[in-house]
Amino acid sequence: MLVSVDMNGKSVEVEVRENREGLLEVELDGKCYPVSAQVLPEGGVSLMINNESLTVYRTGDTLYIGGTQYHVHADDPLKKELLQSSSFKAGEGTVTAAMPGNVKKILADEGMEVEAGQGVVVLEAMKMENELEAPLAGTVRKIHVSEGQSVEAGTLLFEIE
Amino acid sequence: MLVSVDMNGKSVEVEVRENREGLLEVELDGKCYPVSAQVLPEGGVSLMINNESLTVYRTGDTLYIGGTQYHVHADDPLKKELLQSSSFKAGEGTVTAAMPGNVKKILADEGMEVEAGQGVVVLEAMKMENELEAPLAGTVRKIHVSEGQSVEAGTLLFEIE
Amino acid sequence: MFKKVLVANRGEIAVRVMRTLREMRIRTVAVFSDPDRAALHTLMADEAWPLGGTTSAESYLMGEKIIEIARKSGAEAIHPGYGFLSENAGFAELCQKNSIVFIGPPAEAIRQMGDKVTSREIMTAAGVPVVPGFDKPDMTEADALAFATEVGFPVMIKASAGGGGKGMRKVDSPEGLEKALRAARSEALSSFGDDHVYVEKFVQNPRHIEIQVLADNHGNVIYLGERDCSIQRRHQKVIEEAPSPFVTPEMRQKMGKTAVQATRAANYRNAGTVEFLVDKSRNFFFLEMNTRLQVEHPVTEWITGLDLVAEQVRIAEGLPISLKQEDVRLQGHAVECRIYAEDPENNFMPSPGTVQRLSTPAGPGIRDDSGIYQGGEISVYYDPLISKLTTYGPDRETAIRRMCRALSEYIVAGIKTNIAFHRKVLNHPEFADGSHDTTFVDRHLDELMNTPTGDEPLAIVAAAVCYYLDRKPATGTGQVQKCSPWKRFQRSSWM
Amino acid sequence: MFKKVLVANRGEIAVRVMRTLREMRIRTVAVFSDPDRAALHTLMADEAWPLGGTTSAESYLMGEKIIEIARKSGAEAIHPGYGFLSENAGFAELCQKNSIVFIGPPAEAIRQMGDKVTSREIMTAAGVPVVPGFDKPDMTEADALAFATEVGFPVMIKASAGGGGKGMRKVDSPEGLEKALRAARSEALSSFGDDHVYVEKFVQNPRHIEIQVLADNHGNVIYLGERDCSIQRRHQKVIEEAPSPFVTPEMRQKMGKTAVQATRAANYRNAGTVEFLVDKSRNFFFLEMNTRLQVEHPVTEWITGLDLVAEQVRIAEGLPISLKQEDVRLQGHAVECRIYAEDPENNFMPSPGTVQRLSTPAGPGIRDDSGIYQGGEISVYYDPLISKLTTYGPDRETAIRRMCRALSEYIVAGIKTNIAFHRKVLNHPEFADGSHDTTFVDRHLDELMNTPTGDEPLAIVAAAVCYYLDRKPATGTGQVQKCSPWKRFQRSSWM
Repeated sequence: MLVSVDMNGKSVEVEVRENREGLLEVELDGKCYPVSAQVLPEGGVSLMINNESLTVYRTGDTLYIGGTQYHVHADDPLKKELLQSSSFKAGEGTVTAAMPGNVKKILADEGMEVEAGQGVVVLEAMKMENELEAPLAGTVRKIHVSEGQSVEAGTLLFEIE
Repeated sequence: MLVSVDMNGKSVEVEVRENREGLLEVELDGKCYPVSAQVLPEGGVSLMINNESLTVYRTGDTLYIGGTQYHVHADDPLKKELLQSSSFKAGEGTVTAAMPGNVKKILADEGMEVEAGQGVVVLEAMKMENELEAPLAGTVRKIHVSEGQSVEAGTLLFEIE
Repeated sequence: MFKKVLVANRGEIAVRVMRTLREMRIRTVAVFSDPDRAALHTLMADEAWPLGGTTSAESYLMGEKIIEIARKSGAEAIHPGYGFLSENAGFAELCQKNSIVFIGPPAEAIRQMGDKVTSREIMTAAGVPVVPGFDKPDMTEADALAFATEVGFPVMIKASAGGGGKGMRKVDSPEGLEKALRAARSEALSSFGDDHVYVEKFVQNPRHIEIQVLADNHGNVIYLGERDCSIQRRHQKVIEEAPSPFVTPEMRQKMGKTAVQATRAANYRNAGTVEFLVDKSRNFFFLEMNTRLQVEHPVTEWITGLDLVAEQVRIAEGLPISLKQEDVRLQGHAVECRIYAEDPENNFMPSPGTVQRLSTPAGPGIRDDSGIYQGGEISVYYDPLISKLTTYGPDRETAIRRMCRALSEYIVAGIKTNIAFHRKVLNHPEFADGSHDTTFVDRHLDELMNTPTGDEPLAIVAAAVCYYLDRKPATGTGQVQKCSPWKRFQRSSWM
Repeated sequence: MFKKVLVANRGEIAVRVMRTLREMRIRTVAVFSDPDRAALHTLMADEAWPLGGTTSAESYLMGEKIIEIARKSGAEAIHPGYGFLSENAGFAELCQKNSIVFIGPPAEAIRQMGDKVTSREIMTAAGVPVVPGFDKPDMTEADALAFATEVGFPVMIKASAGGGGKGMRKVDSPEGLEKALRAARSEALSSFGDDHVYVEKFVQNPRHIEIQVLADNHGNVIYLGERDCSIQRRHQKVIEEAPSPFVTPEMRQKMGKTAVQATRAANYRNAGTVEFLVDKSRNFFFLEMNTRLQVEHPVTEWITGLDLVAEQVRIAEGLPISLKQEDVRLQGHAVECRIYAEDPENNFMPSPGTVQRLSTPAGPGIRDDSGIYQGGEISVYYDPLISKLTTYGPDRETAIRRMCRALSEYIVAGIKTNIAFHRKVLNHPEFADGSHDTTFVDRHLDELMNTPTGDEPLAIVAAAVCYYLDRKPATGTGQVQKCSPWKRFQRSSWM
């Protein structure tokens, strides 16, 4: 599984695999860490990276390691890319598909008022459902796709104004 | 609400009422305690009895008060009475109804093997359902009632041998 | 001997006072505001009486109401903790009028020491060194300028009724004087209802060193060594220690004797603290007298072996202090870190909320005086101090290393805290060699904020693994075990 | 200075040792069995290496495997804690063979002190008083009878290789001698593989008092006062204190000097304890020497201000003890309660399970050395000791009152503990006046079990209210508020 991790404003991609023995392999910056993980009570995880023992507690996006808080947001890189490329490519209110996929669901009607961040179209790509959100608050001017439709990368999906 | 509380082998009845101000009134041994109760996280309850502050933690039938454990079982006195009088009245394996009610459900068939404590008949009385259990392990010799049937106090319900 | 004592406070200090009262087999009475129905001090007390109200003014500052509760509950005495009514002379008088013992100094001593100008006068008369200053009821700009020219700039303008940095202005040159005077007066008026200000010489890069004193009704006054509180942020103490790495044995004795002089001059009783500013040449100047228990009193308790709250209660009961000056033995070294619910990365903004997880340090030489518990709420209405963590060791280095270890075990999740900030201060070479002064935090703020811990890559790996574990399908592999404790808890009949 | 040390233990003692190592900036290596993957010592260590196995024999007793992990991890030394391999001379030798420092005494000292007959001989030769006894390789019943008649009945028959009460029989009269000899021999053979037994005079109602010693490689041997461990149940210590209320200053010095003599006679290094039985006339007799850190070492740390684990590490590194005998200052009083996961009302049966809720005491003069955490498991495979709670005060009464206060704050839910049992012992007049001996628990067991606390009616009210709250329909009344924290936690993305 590819995971995108944001920390201190920087974003890195981390690959997490599980090998046959059930041990995790975590790849970061070209280095591979073998990790044995044990979920603990009350939001804890014990990680052993090689034999280093690392005990982590988490609430939301905050990790607690040895008395220090780290603000770390982990997410699906695909979803992030879709969202970012979608909302940044065309005009502020125009959302396009970042990669080929299938329109799973339409969550808003044309003419509807939406909040910024409100889901408008659900796109299925690489077996993952990604909710594409309104990049700004406004009215749904036009939805260019319909449920079940296949789309190519770059297809115009909807416009908010 | 009438609550039957068992402690150290003795059983007492406690009446818990909520007055109009939302304050509880607890009657025990003829004395009435006004109680303000506040549910705390992780199984705790803070009680103020008059102005005495009592902080209690509970897991199952164990209460923790000031570093001491108390084993206290609270239950519906009606259910208890039904159970006790049922199993003690007639022969060891004979269960009768302690008060008038309605047979809600039959949980075992005649000829079936049951464990001690296994539910056999569910009796509804005073708007409460009470599961009447087999007083000993054995075979269900006879069930004298059927579902939906109204019964008087003393009615023979079933026999285990 | 008191049978029942009311604690007119909340949070960690109410809890700390109640612990000693319980050890003395004295029944404890808590008072609580509406948001504090489930606060630790309410839960811990033998009795808890509702004050009503939400803000401090509506609850813990309601002197009359607290007196009424003391009478109703049959409490013979009131311990005010620190803050709230602890330095309110009117409240101390009200206690007396109602024949309730105020566990603290006489009202008159509170009043006199609470006024900066009066206390300066009393100390000067008693031969206690004060920062050179100038005060006149109708001080003009010309008066102030003449004084400033004499002692040299910079000077400080301070409100007579002041505290907490309000009505205070530093003036670096004659040009700024007029504007600073005006601003200080207006701030003093709006903060304290009194625009009286005075001028003082500004002590450059001072250390803040204070002497703990005890005085009883039998004429005994003793000092219990010093505390060094030079790690401050905006006049707010952050880390304290005892003894001070800056104080020599001769200086300790001299400061101690001066503090005893000051205490006698103030006609003081009970526990108090005489605060001094100390310049680089080890000259010390009276700053103010705090007429109550200090937040940082545990470091003195560590090195003396005494329980200062127990001493306060005994003195209030009319008993003599439990030891003589010659029996005071200072042994080892203690450090205190004040744990605040605040966000150092966001200008130290208070951070209220739910304590979702709490894991407190333990083991040798650790003491945690906390007012919170796991699952509890940190209210937006009161002080963000959630705990005083103190450590002890035979020497300063051991105490500091122990504190670093303790902080590494401390987890308070759900809110922001200054735990990591403390570790950075403790690991700073200037703190390690003890050469720091009260400007330390300001001078090193950037460095203290932005130093990576080195564990950042581990945090990234951990975040990725947590994300993976959240989403991976449940398979029965050996190394990755998911055992949800919530399921277990939910199965119990309780929830 | 060591850079990395392996701790060959688990539970509270592994955690306690690691805390000191961390303060010394030494990297910690844990070893863990399969059930201990999420144990506190595994989580706290810098490195954790799997031992595999479940029972002690399959895991923490696997000396060869532990040495292998020490080599692989690069640990320069091994701290054995207490129990497990700590008094295993073979393991100490194995460490030496592999050039790993064993943080403890030389193998030879362990071996000699581990054999009761050999240690008696060494002590007798060194002029250390021992309980009058008789030992001969082929001791007959007639030999034993002759000895018993000489010193007077009752006598004790003890296994030479013994420990933990195994192979031990008290004989009250000549009639019981033959049978007891036979039973002791057979038990000794099956327990230790050695049927060698000897006879000792039985000391009536003794106190158990022990002396802590330190010995380094530079010829320094010092004693750190005594500990009184007379509150025992079946030869298992339950409550310990320092100093002993029974020991006079002269006796302390005499016992201390005798312990130093014993330590020198055993060619001992590192921390050790010389145990004595003390009769009513204050005669003391060597019982045995424990060649390791004791469970009850924190009470000595409280009254001396020393960190005994740090001293152990320094001595193992070849450094001298950090202080001289004349610098040892005993100040105040400390008490330890061993918190066991056991059910006093069911014959003290161990009580494993999940710690559903944990609230540990805090505040002044409290130290909790625990090996558990909330949500964690207490395994059925290992010792039920979950924590050592110690308190300190200027005098015995304060330390005891503080302990009562601490116990009243201690909640371990989900398993049974002896917390309430401790409070009953502490409140017993015989313990309060310090006149108790090792027969205290047996003599008062009924009383200690069946005393009501007085809070029973409150418990009944509380149970009824809890039952009511569980079942009452959710209405929006003011006084009864239900706020489930579980809901809050479950909303977080984590679960």
